[in-house]
Amino acid sequence: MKKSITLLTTVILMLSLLNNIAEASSLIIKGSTTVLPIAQAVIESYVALYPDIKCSLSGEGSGNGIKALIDGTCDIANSSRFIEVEEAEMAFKKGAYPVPFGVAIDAIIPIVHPENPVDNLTLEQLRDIYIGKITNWKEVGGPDKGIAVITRDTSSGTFEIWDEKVMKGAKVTPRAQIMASSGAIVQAVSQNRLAISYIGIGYMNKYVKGLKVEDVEVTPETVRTGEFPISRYLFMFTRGWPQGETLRFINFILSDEGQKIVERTGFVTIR
Amino acid sequence: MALNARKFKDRLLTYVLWSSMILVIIVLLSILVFIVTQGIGAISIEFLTQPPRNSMTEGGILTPLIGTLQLIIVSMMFSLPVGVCTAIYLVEYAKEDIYTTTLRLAIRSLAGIPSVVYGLFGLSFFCILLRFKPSLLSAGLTLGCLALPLIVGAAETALQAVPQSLRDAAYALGATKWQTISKVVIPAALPSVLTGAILSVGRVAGETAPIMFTGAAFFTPGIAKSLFDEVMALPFHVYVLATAGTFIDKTRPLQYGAILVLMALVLGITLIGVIMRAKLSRRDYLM
Amino acid sequence: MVIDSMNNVKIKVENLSLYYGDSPALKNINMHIYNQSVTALIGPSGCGKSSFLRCLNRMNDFIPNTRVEGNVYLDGLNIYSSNVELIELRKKVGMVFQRPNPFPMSIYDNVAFGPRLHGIKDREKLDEIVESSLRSAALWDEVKGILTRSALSLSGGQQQRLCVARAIAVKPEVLLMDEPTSALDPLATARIEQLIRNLKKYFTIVIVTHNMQQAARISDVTAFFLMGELIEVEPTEKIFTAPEDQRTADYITGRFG
Amino acid sequence: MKDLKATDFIAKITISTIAMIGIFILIFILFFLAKEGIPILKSTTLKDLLFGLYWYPTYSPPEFGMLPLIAGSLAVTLLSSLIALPISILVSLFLSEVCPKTLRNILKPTLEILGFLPSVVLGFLGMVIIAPWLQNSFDLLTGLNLFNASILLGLLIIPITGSLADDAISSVPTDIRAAAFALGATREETISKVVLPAALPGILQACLLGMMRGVGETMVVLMAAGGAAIIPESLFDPVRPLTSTIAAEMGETPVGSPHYHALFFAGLLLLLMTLILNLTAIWIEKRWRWQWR
Repeated sequence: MKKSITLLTTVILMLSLLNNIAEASSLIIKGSTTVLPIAQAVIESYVALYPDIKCSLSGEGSGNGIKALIDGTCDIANSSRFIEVEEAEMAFKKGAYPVPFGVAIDAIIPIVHPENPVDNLTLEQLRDIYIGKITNWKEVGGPDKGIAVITRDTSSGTFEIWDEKVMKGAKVTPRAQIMASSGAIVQAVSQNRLAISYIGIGYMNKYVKGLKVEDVEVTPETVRTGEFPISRYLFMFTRGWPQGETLRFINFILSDEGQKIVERTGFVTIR
Repeated sequence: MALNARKFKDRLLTYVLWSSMILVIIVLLSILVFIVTQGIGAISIEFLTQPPRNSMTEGGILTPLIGTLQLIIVSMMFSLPVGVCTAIYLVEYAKEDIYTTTLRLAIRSLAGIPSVVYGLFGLSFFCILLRFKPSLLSAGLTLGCLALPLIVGAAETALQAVPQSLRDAAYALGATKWQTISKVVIPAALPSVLTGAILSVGRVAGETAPIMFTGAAFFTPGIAKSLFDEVMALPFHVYVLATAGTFIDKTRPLQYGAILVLMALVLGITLIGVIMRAKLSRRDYLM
Repeated sequence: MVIDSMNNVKIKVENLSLYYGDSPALKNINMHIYNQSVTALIGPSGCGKSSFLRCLNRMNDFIPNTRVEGNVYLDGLNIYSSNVELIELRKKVGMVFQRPNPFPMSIYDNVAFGPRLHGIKDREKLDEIVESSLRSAALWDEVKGILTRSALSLSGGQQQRLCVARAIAVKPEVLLMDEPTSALDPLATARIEQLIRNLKKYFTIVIVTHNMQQAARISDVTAFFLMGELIEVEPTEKIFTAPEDQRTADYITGRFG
Repeated sequence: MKDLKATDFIAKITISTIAMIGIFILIFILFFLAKEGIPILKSTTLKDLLFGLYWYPTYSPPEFGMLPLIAGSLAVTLLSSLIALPISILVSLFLSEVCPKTLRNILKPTLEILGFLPSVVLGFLGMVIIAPWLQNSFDLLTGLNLFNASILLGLLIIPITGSLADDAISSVPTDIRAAAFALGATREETISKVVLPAALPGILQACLLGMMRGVGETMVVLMAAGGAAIIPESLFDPVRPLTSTIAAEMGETPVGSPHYHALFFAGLLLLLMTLILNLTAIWIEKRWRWQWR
């Protein structure tokens, strides 16, 4: 028994040592869960390029990320929204000047089950479905069946943009099912013929059907031109103008190579 | 008389009891079989020795697996000594006073606290107040608190099983109390204590809720190198794969593989504990 | 007491063998047990006397891997034949165990348990049975005011008498007692022994005891078991004064056991 | 000699001090939940908090009505108990009364080991297997609902309660069963009239501990209960118990915000619920468990 514990400890210590040969410079990235997949994919390629760098990435929401940036506990804050005035003021007070870098554009697409005949909804219809005024698919041109409304938890960045562009402050019906992540939403909608929900463009796949909004189909162009109404920029904020490791990372994500990764993760590139 | 009715009820109950057990076993075993059959295809050397890659659609589970082992070690470093000392206190030193009663009650209450509440406690105490941040240390200590009552319980039972005659014999030879405890009682109880510890490792390895906000990371590119790094953990990784996966068809095999490894880890550890316990109870190691 | 009359036989045991797995616990026992008498089974521990007792109401049926060969006739009916109803058999053959084992319920419910099982629901009738059983067990005067109290609150000796009352409440014909006084103090033992002497007027009693004085005091017939064999069965006076087998003599005089 | 005495004394002090950590952890948990939970009362009243029907923690102005969450927790616990506790008791009766010894030596440890099944695994099964099946066979709006989560929770509870209840039933002395059999009772009568009543306090305790697990379980309800903050009106309504609310929202809630405090308050409620169940179980043990000699 003792032996096996000792053995285990040794193995783990050795594994740790392997990774610890060179004391690496570090990069701490925090913030929006929406930006997580982008950041994660970019970090992977980045670390492959510069193996001596030590990166940590976590997602606790845009607000927490910016707060951490202001407190100086991270180098880059991912955010799915622009910094708010109060946050900026607080940052100035602490002598930190948050610098925004738009790294990608996120578009939120209403989705339904692929077998659902409905193709297009207006912003008003979406809103009525989500406040619980429309509860049957036949009211929007579908079958005579109830609508299973699925929403993201209210603290998510995805919800923020939905709230801002679709709900316009109206409250989502409490009967809506709240999912903690976009992956969960894709799975729920792909399994439920009656469901409607919304996800970031990065999560679109063949298991769900994206709807046109106000007759505009979501494409990188309609998103970049702003024709598609439910979209937003995704930012990385740095504390002051980036330097050293942070600068190198920001340059990497904004480079063609970085933007290719953005595209691969399913978001819309900034150019 | 109603003899036939009585016999009928008797037979009926027997059937009901048999079928309830069979039902439970079938359901639980079919879960196991389902996961093994779904997950076995994903298991390979690469799967166990590669970190997740490409937004977790490729690669393996090395990072979360190591992370879970690190969490187990940190939690045991805390809960094993504290738990065993508490048990020694309760069995060897405690007088039946209000303090002991309170301590017992506290341990019993800790055992019933929901794991997510441990998570809240860990967040506010370790991460924020002690400034450990969400990290291996915070998450490990939180799990350690969760494991503490389990270890105290196991160690207490183990120490109580050491016959009084052994202690008396040591005292009769002129040993002090501490000598008796450290040289006689603890060695005699050690196998059972370790068994209890192994079972609590099984519990710790499978927990997700306590570490969600105390140190489990969605993704880290490498293994945690210091106590203050965030770690990936296998159960949380399973949760992430299940709910945050962008490409279902690509993550699903990895998902089943990760679940299989998690289950094999947890149930394997538990199985070892149960087998050890069975062996101990059969052998009169104390007499 | 006429014990040599053949038509007074209550239980006839014929070529009875009992196996636990492959090892025999009882070897080819032949014995008569007489009506309204006390038969004591003695012998060193592990000799098979308790196993034998449990064969008489088929309690061994519950122990897995046991096998019984031979026959036991109760009133001429083989209790091991397939058409014998276990429940009916147990009603006729009651049992008192080594340690007092009252059910964790009230004194009244303990005694009424058996009658209720066998279909008596009428409250007055139950009251009557409970009272008469407790009287027969010499416990009534001590508990008549506290019938609703938990049986576990009684003293050990009282509990054992309660178990006797519980056994006789179903009006059995035979009463098996498996070392009923081994867990009791001398005073309580004396009371149980007195009780047994009184009860034999109504029941056929078979008692296992490790205490030879007790066998001598209360039994009419004594059977000596050794290593699964019945060595000798004789009227008690004879076995204690002039045993036929040397091993019996050795045991009784305390050379072993 | 003096050295030995000193060592002895130091050991005693050290061990006594370390032993206090257990109490401290409990006090700390209570203290920190209260410290972080109570400040929510600055933002809303206790009445609105406990009986408010709407949980909109991130709107402005936010609403912190926890009644749907509390109802969700209670509904899931009760339904899963309804499913699992009878089965658990039957299973424990099987193990202690009917099961052949050799089979029992396999089944009892198996049951215990299955009690360690990570709940995140069960939650996953609820998402990918039970949910689509429920939805298709009952033509529901969603398969992620109260019923789904309750089945899974039931699967978690059965090994726990089953094994604990078996301990309670097995501790009823065999000679009591023998006495009942000797009076001519059938096995069913022995079980229902003697064994069950005698083991009742222990069984009740096992049930309470199983329910406690149900109240506090997080991952299963997070993944399979649907997560709509409504008071369920049917078996197939989605629910959002306290545990899953905390787990889903805490990660993205700014530290120190009213929402943060509200989630700690939810934790406090959970803690109180489980403490009550636990203390009841302890009380039953102290007060009602038969002292078999």
